[in-house]
Amino acid sequence: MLGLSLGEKQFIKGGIAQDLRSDGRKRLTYRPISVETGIIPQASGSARVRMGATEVIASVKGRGGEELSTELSVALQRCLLGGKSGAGAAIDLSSLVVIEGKICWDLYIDGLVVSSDGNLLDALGAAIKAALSNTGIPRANVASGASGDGQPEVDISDEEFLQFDTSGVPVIVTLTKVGKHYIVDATAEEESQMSSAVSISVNRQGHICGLTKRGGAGLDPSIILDMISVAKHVSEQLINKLDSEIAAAEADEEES
Amino acid sequence: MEEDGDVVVTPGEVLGKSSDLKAGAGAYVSPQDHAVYASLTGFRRILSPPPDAPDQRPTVEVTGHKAHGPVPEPGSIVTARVTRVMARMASADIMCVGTKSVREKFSGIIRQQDVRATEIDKVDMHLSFHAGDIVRALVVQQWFQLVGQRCNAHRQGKLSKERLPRLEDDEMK
Amino acid sequence: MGHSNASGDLSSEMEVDAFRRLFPLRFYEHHLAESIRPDGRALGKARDTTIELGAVASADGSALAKIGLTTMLAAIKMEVMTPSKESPDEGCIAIDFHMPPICSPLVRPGRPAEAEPVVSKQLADTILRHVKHFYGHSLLLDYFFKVLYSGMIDLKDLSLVSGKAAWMVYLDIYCLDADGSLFDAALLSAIAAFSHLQIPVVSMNDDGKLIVVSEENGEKDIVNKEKRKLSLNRIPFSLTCVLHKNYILADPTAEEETIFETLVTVVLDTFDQLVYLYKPGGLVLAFTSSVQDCIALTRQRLKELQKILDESVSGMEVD
Amino acid sequence: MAAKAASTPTTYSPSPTTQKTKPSFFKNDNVDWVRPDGRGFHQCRPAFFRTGAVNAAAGSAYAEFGNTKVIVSVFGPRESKKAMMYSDIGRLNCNVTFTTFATPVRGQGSDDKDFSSMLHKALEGAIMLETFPKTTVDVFALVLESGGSDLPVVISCASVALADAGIMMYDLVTSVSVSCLGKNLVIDPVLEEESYQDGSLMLSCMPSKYEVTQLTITGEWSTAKINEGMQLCLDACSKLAKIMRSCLKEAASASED
Amino acid sequence: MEDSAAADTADVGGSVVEENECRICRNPGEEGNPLRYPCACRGTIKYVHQDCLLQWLNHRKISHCERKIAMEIDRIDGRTPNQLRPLACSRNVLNRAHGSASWSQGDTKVLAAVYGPKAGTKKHENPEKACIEVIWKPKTGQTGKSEREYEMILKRTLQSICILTVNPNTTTSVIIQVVNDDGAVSFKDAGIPLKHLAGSNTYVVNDDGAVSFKVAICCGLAESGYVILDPAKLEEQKMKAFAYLVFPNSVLSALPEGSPKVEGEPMENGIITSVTQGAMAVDDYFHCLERGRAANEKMSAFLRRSLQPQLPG
Repeated sequence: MLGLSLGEKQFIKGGIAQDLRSDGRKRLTYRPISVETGIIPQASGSARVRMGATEVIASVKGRGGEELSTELSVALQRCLLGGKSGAGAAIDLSSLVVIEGKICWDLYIDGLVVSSDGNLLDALGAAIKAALSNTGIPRANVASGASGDGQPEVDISDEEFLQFDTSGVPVIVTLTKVGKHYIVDATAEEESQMSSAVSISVNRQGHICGLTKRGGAGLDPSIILDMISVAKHVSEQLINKLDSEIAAAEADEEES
Repeated sequence: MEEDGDVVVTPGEVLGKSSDLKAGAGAYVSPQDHAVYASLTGFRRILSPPPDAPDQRPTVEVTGHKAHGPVPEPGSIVTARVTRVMARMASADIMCVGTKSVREKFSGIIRQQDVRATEIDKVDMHLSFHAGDIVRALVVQQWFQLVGQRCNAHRQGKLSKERLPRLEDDEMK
Repeated sequence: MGHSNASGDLSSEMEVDAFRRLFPLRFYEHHLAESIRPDGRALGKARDTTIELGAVASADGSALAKIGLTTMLAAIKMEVMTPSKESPDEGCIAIDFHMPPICSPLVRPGRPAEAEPVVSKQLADTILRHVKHFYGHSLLLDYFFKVLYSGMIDLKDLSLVSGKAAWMVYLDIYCLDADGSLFDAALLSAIAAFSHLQIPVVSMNDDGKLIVVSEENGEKDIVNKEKRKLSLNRIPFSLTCVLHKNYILADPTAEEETIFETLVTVVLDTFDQLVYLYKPGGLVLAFTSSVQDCIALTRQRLKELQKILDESVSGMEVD
Repeated sequence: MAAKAASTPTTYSPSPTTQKTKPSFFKNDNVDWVRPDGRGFHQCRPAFFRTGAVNAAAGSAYAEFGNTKVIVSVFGPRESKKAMMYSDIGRLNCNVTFTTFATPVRGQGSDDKDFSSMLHKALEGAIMLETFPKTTVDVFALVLESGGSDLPVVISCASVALADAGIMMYDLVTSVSVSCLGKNLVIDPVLEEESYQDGSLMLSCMPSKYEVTQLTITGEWSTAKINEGMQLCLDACSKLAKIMRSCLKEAASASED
Repeated sequence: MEDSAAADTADVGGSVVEENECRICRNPGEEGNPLRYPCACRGTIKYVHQDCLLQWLNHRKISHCERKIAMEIDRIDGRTPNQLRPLACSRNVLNRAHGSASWSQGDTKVLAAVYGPKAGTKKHENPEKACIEVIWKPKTGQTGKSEREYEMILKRTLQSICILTVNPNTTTSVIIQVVNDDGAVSFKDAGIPLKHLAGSNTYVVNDDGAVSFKVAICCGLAESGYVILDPAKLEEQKMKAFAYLVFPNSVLSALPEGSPKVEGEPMENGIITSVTQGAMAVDDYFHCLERGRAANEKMSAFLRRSLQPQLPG
């Protein structure tokens, strides 16, 4: 918890009401985002995302750890995995199938918070998107004669990798409501003054892939709908920004 | 005093407009739409204001059919059982608030300086209290302490007079 | 005595429930002297008891038992296991007693109640009634053991395919409201759940696994056509009493259990065998006469409970 | 002598496991399929509430929606056991557990931890925490039987239990979920529908203040769908609130007599 | 399990004695159908064929031998049914504990340690009474449900025999370690050294004799309805039921009337703790009680002897 004086609290709230936040941003402006990919050589894919002072790392690999609190993981799952039948999921799960009904890849996505200055969910979402773009899964060739009951033999190639199509991976936009207004990319200070926050994950088509609300205060249904449309608008810019950052990071990685 | 006792309301039900009614116990005014809502389940009662009051709006109250157990707060007279006595304070379990018994015990502390009004630094806690004593006390403060005790009970009046019998007297063989 | 006078004075000025809270023993002794308990019961009388069978639709057998306010929900789920080599014709019964945080202010999430493992063990002892593993003896002794001292349920009834498959019976009992005499209510709900139990009809599929089939479909390979109900012999019923001075209070509430520390639990079965006599310490010594009194009260109670159980079972059959 | 229990062998449930592929009628949007319990798409299961289910608690309620059965107990306001920061407001503590027999296959209750925090989020906005400073109100729920839409039922039931306990609230909290199956939205889904759903939307609201306290969406939704889903939920919530209020009123009048 | 093998041979050896005949069919034992003696009956009606007996039992629809009077029957270790195994007790076996003892009865051995009284922790605090906490460690493996049950029973038992009001707001921990389990471990053996320990721990128990030490007895009820005391493990397996009983130590009173009486029964007849396992007839239980009380005297005497040198004057 941050120890803020009454004056500081007033300052934050007042700034937001006047569309001039304490770090000079407007309500719907993100902090500068930087992306690095391929930072963990052992993982199939990894990325580091910085958003202001918030820094997170995401990695995609075969085994999982438990660095994130359950609540964050659940929120991420909700935003990325889609419905029970798989509709609306971030990645096309059928691309993970090696043999229909028999073998498939299990992807473990780990998120690690390095330093936290608010808006963790958005940063993690971005990091995961970057990490997935960076992920190559080895091509698996099914050895012949694998019919019948026995476990089919699978040959895993060391050289050939399949890249994911990450264009469908949504970004997460969290709108934090402070006073009567809501802001994107809140800092920890601003988050301490929130009455409620809505995290919305939006894909490139502008479809909502998940939504979760934090904070206790009730919201009028019309405000939520309004927030959804704002999130859609903001997400377009964010996706473009992220894509260019990711592309730049990938290029950097290949160069080095 | 006027009563329309038979109307039962539940939390969130609108009782009237804040321009016509004042919110009493079990009711609140919503800042958004200036309506008076009920916050408890119970009977709606409308009390007319005393004739000389400046605010002539009647007060609406919801008297709970089933209130939660009493909670000690500053100003409450409580009956407590002393659990342990230390040099500078004694801890006690609050058993009753006023004449009502609490559902689950609350713990409190009696500080040395609060035992009597005069010569407060000469109070010997061990002479004043024994574990198991039942004392009557006034809650002076609700505050957070490291040990997690949450209110501070103050013993009123003179020690010897107010001292109630130890409970284990009738249990000992 | 000056002291008692002082508290006598105090009692006149405080509300009854405050007095009850501060001087519980004195409060109760006032009542006991007049042979009545604060809830209006006679000393040897148990609280109203009800049984509702089939409370849980997703279970194979279930029952809700209430003794006064103490409420227990028992449900049985049947699963299939491979029997052990030593007893290829026997199934298994696992009994678990749970006190979820909803049942009492004393239970908090993540901190299981002290009584949980103890009552689980007691229930397993009374229901399964196996003393120790029985091996290295002649068939004759086995026979004796079976006729006389076997538990309420013959584990052999749980066999499906000898050496291959048998029923694993999971009996879970949840305390929904704790107000004393937990063991009595838990045992009653367990017994009632067993009398409600309908064993599902199973047949062997191609993988050698047993799956539930519906009887009407006329499937040919039904493994357990006959064994749809467990035969319950020697049903145990219990009564807990509290001893205080010369008083015996049957079926104590939670308040009574905390005030009087001496508890005696007696379990008798329908053949008047003593299945369990449990007196864990306490201030009062139990002499032969009081033990006999407790057993006599339990005999009476057994008749009551048996009637309640029979009524609820026949009520089910009418439906 | 505990050998039997200790060496519990591995067991399996003989009940047929739910098929992985969903029945075709769910997928086919043109066919008029019928819901497993014969309800209309926008029709809720009959709801039943009863207060005072657990006497040991300060307040409690039992709710039954079809096969979904839950009990919620409320304790307190009572002393906070946890050392906490200086604060003028009370603490709300929620916990949801499942019985081992709640689900068709034993011991497969959903993630309790997630449910507990979701219940907390849904309720905290409705409770006047400032009315019981420095104390804790515990809301404990036990899902006796899981028959679909468990969390919404737990949330609604919890708010009835809170009202029964006399905890001050701005409004009751009612909660309803819809499942997206193909093109259709079905309200108050049962377990079977939940297992085939393409997306779900759960909304908790304070019906008479018309404020949303909690909203979660999974799966892919267009804005229009979200609009439709939220409206369905809000309408159902206000109907549900009527049932909850009448239950509370009945109990209050009965206690007066 | 060498013992079990030995027992089996003894059993078989007994059943092929010459010239014996089945008391039902009057035929001698033969290969594959030997004579057995399942109950305590002796003499010419001692032996019976298994098949005959089963038939007879089925016919009569009863399960007892009609002469169920327990006649003297030798136990595996040669004891009479009423005989306890040799007792041994030593005190202060552990240096760091405030009181400790080991107690053995035959091959069953337990070690007990007492720590405290120490300032009560928040959880176990009672303003008026001392708290007792019991930790039961099985010989091997982890603490399970049975151990939890033993802990609870032992705790309650100890609470009833220690003077708790002497040291309010304190906790005394008792740790029991089972060293070797040869039957009747539960409470019986653990209980005695404990009480005994409590005796050596002058904080907990006053020396003035106001506290009577308790004596714990285990009775096994064999399948044919006779009672044996203090069963060893091998015997435990054959028992249909057990009763674990705890009595107050018999009081040596200076008063001429002898020990104080309560409800016409001497004090030491009162049960402090009773736990049973397995089914038995109600009469059998009272039978156990009698035997237990008889054994109580012996145990009390032993305890007193072993405590005497420690208690000053």
